[in-house]
Amino acid sequence: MIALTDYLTLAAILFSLSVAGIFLNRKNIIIILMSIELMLLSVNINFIAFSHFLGDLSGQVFVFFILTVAAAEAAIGLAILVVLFRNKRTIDVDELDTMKG
Amino acid sequence: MGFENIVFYVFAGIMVFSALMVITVKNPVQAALFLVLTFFSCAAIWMLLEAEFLAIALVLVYVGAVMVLFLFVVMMLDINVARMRAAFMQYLPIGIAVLVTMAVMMFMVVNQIHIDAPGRAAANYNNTRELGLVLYTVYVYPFEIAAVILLVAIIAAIALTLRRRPNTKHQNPDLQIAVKRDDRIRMVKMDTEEKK
Amino acid sequence: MTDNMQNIYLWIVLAPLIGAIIAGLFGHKVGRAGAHWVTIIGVAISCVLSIYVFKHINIDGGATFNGSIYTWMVVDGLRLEVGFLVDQLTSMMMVVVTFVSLMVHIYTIGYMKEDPGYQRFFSYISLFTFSMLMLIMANNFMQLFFGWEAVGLVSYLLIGFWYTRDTAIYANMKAFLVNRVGDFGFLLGIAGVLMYFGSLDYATVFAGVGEVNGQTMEIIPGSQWSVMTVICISLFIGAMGKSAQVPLHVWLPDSMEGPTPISALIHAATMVTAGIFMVTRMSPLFEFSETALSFVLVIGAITALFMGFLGLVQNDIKRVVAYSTLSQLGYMTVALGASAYAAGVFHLMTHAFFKALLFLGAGSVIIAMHHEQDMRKMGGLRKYMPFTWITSLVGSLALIGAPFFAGFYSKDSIILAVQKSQLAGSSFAYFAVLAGVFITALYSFRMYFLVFHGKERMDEHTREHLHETDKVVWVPLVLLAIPSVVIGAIFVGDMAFGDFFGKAIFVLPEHDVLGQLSKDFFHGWFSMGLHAFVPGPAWLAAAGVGVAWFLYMKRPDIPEWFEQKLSFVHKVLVNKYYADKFNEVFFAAGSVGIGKALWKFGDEKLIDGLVVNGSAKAVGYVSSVVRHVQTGYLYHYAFAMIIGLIVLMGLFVL
Amino acid sequence: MTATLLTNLHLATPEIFILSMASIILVVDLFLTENNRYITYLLSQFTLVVAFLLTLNLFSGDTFYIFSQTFVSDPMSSILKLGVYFATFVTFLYSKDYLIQRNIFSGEYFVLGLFAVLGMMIMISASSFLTLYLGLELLSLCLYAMVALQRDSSVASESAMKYFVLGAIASGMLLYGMSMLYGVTGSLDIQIVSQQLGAVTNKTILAFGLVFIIVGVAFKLGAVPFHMWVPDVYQGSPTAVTIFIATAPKIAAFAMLMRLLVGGLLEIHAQWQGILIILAVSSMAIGNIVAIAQTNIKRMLAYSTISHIGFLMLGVLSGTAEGFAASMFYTLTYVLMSMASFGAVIIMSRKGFEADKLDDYKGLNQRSPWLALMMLFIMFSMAGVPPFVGFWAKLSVLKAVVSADLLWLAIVAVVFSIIGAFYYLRIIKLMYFDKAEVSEPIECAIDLRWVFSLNAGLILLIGLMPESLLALCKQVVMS
Repeated sequence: MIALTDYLTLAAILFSLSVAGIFLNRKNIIIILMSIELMLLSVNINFIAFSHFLGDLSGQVFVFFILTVAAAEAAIGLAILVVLFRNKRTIDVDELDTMKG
Repeated sequence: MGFENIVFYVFAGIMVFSALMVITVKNPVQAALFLVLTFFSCAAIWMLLEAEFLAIALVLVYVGAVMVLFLFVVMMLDINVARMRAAFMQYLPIGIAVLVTMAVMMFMVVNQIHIDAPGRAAANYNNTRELGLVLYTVYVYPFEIAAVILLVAIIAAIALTLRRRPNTKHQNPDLQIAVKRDDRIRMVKMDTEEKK
Repeated sequence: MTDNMQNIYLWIVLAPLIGAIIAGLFGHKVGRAGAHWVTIIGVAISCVLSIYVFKHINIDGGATFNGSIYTWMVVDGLRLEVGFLVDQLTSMMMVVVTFVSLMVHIYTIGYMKEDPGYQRFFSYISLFTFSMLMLIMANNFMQLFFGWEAVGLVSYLLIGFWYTRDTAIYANMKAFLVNRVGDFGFLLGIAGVLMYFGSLDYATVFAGVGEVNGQTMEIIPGSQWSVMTVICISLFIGAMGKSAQVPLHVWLPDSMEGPTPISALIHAATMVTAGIFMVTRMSPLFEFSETALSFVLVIGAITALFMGFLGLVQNDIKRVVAYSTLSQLGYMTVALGASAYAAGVFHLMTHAFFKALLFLGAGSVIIAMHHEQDMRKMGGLRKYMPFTWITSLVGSLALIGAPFFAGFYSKDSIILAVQKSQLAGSSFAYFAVLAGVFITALYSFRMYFLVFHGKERMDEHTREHLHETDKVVWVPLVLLAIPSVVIGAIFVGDMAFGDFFGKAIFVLPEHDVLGQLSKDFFHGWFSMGLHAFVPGPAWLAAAGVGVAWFLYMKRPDIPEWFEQKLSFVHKVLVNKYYADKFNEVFFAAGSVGIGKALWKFGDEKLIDGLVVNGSAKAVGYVSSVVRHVQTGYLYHYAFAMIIGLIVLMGLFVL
Repeated sequence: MTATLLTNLHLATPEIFILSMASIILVVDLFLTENNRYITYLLSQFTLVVAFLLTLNLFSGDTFYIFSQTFVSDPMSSILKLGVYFATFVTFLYSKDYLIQRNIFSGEYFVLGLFAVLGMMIMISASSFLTLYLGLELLSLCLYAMVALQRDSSVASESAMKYFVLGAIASGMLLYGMSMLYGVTGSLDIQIVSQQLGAVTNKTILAFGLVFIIVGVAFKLGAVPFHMWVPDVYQGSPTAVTIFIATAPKIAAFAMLMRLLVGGLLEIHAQWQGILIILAVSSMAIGNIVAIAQTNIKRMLAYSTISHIGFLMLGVLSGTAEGFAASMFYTLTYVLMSMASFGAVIIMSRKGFEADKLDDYKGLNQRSPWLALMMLFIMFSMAGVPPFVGFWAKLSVLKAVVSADLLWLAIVAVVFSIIGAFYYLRIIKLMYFDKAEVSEPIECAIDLRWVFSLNAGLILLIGLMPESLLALCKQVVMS
């Protein structure tokens, strides 16, 4: 039997991986967007695990909405990415530094 | 309960591995495909948790739509893959440090959470039905908000990316139908000319 | 009767305000003459009524007034209101403020004659008078603070009046910044009062002293601080800013960039004494903290002595007067520290008259010299400007404390009081004020001789046009000269040694140095004057005048020579001819040297450069470094968030 | 079922109205040509006015829960919503000419703005983690898109990208925290969560979830170290969008702070107080110090926002009703000041010219004494000089902190506000004492002139009589 802790640990590992991914990728914004998807996925695992072990459906409902929002978020994120690429001809994170200080 | 354990650890292993690949591979197309793999294995784990509807939705929505969108953008933007990898190794140690610190800290806390596993649901338990029942009653207000969010996503995506290029060639049926004879033919009256 | 008096108080305050509003908002409609008439009439009404109030309360022994006029709002049971407390102390201050202000108003007609901002200027000085009256007549801390800020604000407006001058703007910013430090302390003090006394009303606060005295607070965990000391020192820091005590004095000399009438009104007679007034008003608090009193005493003593040194080496006529103001403010502060509040306020009053006189005299000289302020280019003006000369002489004599002049009585009372004081630091203070007498005489008469006597060092063109200034300029000088002579003798018996202030000033019996003096020493103004001729401070003053005469009239080469050749000291020792003069010259020239050194290193480098400009620079530097954390790189931003998360988790979870 | 679901539906009429109108405007806008686009603008303003009246009409002293406890209508939500409408209304007014001059006067700006308003209303009225999250996302998505709305500007798209990525990370963290709290309390309903907290024995897990939740809130507020997006986004966005981001969403973020920490987690106040102290002190420090080195006024105002956020948190962290009221007062008045300061930037700008350099303000007094005077009001108020409203705001939070026995924190706050006064006063110095580099007078439409004067006048007026607003804040927080 798999304990709740196992699911939560899996989610924690996934969360850490996504955080590391955001930090490590200095060249490609798309990978950062994918890391964000991973982060949301880990949250979803948490919710579903809790929902199952608590015997309460509201966690699953929350996940349902997170999935919806994540899809919308991805759409807008990619739209901004396209606009950015049209303006700068690059999606290199290193070159997004016109504003600083 | 050996089978359940096997399922969990196999899919959890695939999931962690593919997530790791997502953040380390060179090619964004490969990253997207590994992300798909992550989602698939995640869906399998959700099945174990008796969240069948969400598992299916994850595959349909994410793998079917969101990842396709990602791939589409990756393909559309002409990105130099080789140049993308520079400086990765340089920051790897810090990245690993962050990863390990976060994971250890989070593990130390989540390890304290214990809830006894509930029994398996009856064979005729319908996850989709149960979810649907609350979704359209108790959660009708969030449901409406989610609809608005999707609408905003549509508006934003169109507002940001739609370009009307004046020099593109396309048909306009409206104008084609509305055309009149006089628009196309010009009657010219002229005197007859003598043939020389 | 009370209603009647309340109306009078209201009119005293409102008359200058109305004048200011008319001159300020409708300046171009009423014209230049209209502007000065309306403001002068306003201030004159205020002055006459003040004198009436003074007579009513101080001479006829009428009832003091303490009541609120208008309740602004009530927040959490805390009443914020506008109210007046008019007692002996207030009425005296009212007379000083309105009288000096009236003189300055009249004088301004002549001084600003050609300035395009004429109406604006009159509006500002009337506004200032209003704010100052609100400050001194306040019966609660909130109004005190508002008045405090308002006089400050007008003062910045006026320092920067000639805002086309770069130096004026710099001086303005400096005054502003330094005063913020003071205000910070002041606000903390008021906050402390509110916290521990639960009220901002003077009467309530003073009544609650018994309960709060002895309580302690924990500012830095682990150490207990006496509440009274913390509150008093915080309040005094406010006073240090406003009354330009070391090390917050740096703004005052620079503020001389403003027009001269302002220097007279704000930076000599009234605003800078607000700190002195405030501490006197708070005497029921300060009396219960000997630590705070010692702090006040030492700060005052340092200011009194060392600012005098700096006065010795200035060449700008206004800056000399400015440093002398600093030094005299130091005297007043010393008096406060020694619990001789009455003597401090007495000096405040006499000083207001003779210092305004000196400033206006300097202004008169400046007008005659076509806005030349360098004393090295003056000399022999006595012949051309008789009124200015005589009145300046009177002012200088009053300043150095020549017997029977106003300054003598007030300054001597302070010196005697400090001598009697038992507080920590009082022996240093006694030395400082005594030495200060000599220094004061030296720099005052240095200025006097350089300006009015000796060779005429100005250029031909200026000399041809030299003549006495207009009547509007010298009449106020004469009017100010009269009190500068007589006011000390008239009031010394009552104010310094009598029960003039009644309940307005509170002194614990064990601190009551003035009370002791009045029993042991004081037998009327005349005998006090005569007493001066037994060895004492008056001799020091005379010595100062003598040295000044010798150095700057008889042998102007000596100071220069001394500066050039340090071996001079050696020669003097060898040469018997100089032996008689040795003490005099050595001391005098030595103090010039000390002054110079202090000016160069102490004031300019250390305080001005390091503390004032330095802290600004330090913040600027930190700012320019910290901003680089914002690299512009997305991954650094994300990293900052992640690190923030990890740190918070580390601190609060594990 | 239906009966319980749809009772008291009228409490949500403002939300329903805004949603309907936003959709209608979206469609109407399709049929408008460039020349009569102002109809979109007028309709949007009309929507806000009607919503204002609707909310005002619903105002009562009682608290109602509808939509199965996911929506709450209480006095605080009404007041904050009124604040949101007002801020948005003024923002639209300021922005109209600016947008026209830059060819981004499109229907999308107003439609997205209205949807963002809807998102804020949902956050303000949220009584469940779910609605709070959805409202937050609705607001954020609209804002991301609005920042990038000027499609040909590379700084705008850059800042939109940064905003988006960081915002998504923050909401990921917020969600993680919510999942933890859900796990230990078994509910998403904030009320039930707060009742269950006492029964939770393992405080570590609570603190763990709490940290993640605070990160999410702190990001939305812009508190250090989750503030990095603020300067870049403020600078990079078109000023019409900056002014929007800088005003109404702050009210919503405050509501989020109140709903989560006060409404839900007051039981573990001792734990979040410590976290908020760290955030508040570092915000005041970084905000005030770094602002000094700025040369771009939008960026400077961004850092000033960060420092004000630090102040705002002081009231909440004191943990008393008095403190919450003080913070609410601070939020509302800060929004008023922020609105006016960016309004001034908009007024100064012209076609083809952005007045975003500090040097552009040199000698403003000679060019337009009126504008300079109003700006003087704003800067004094931001610096906390009496009698302007900023003084009362600072005073009331400081009072709350002192009465919570955190005297040292109050002293630290005062020190930083004195450092902060420097850069506000520098603007005044630039305006009054420096020579103008250009002498042309500033042209300004008459409606803009009136609104701006009114805005700056309010800063003075509320400063002169703050007690009614203070009392109102206290009253609504108590209930």
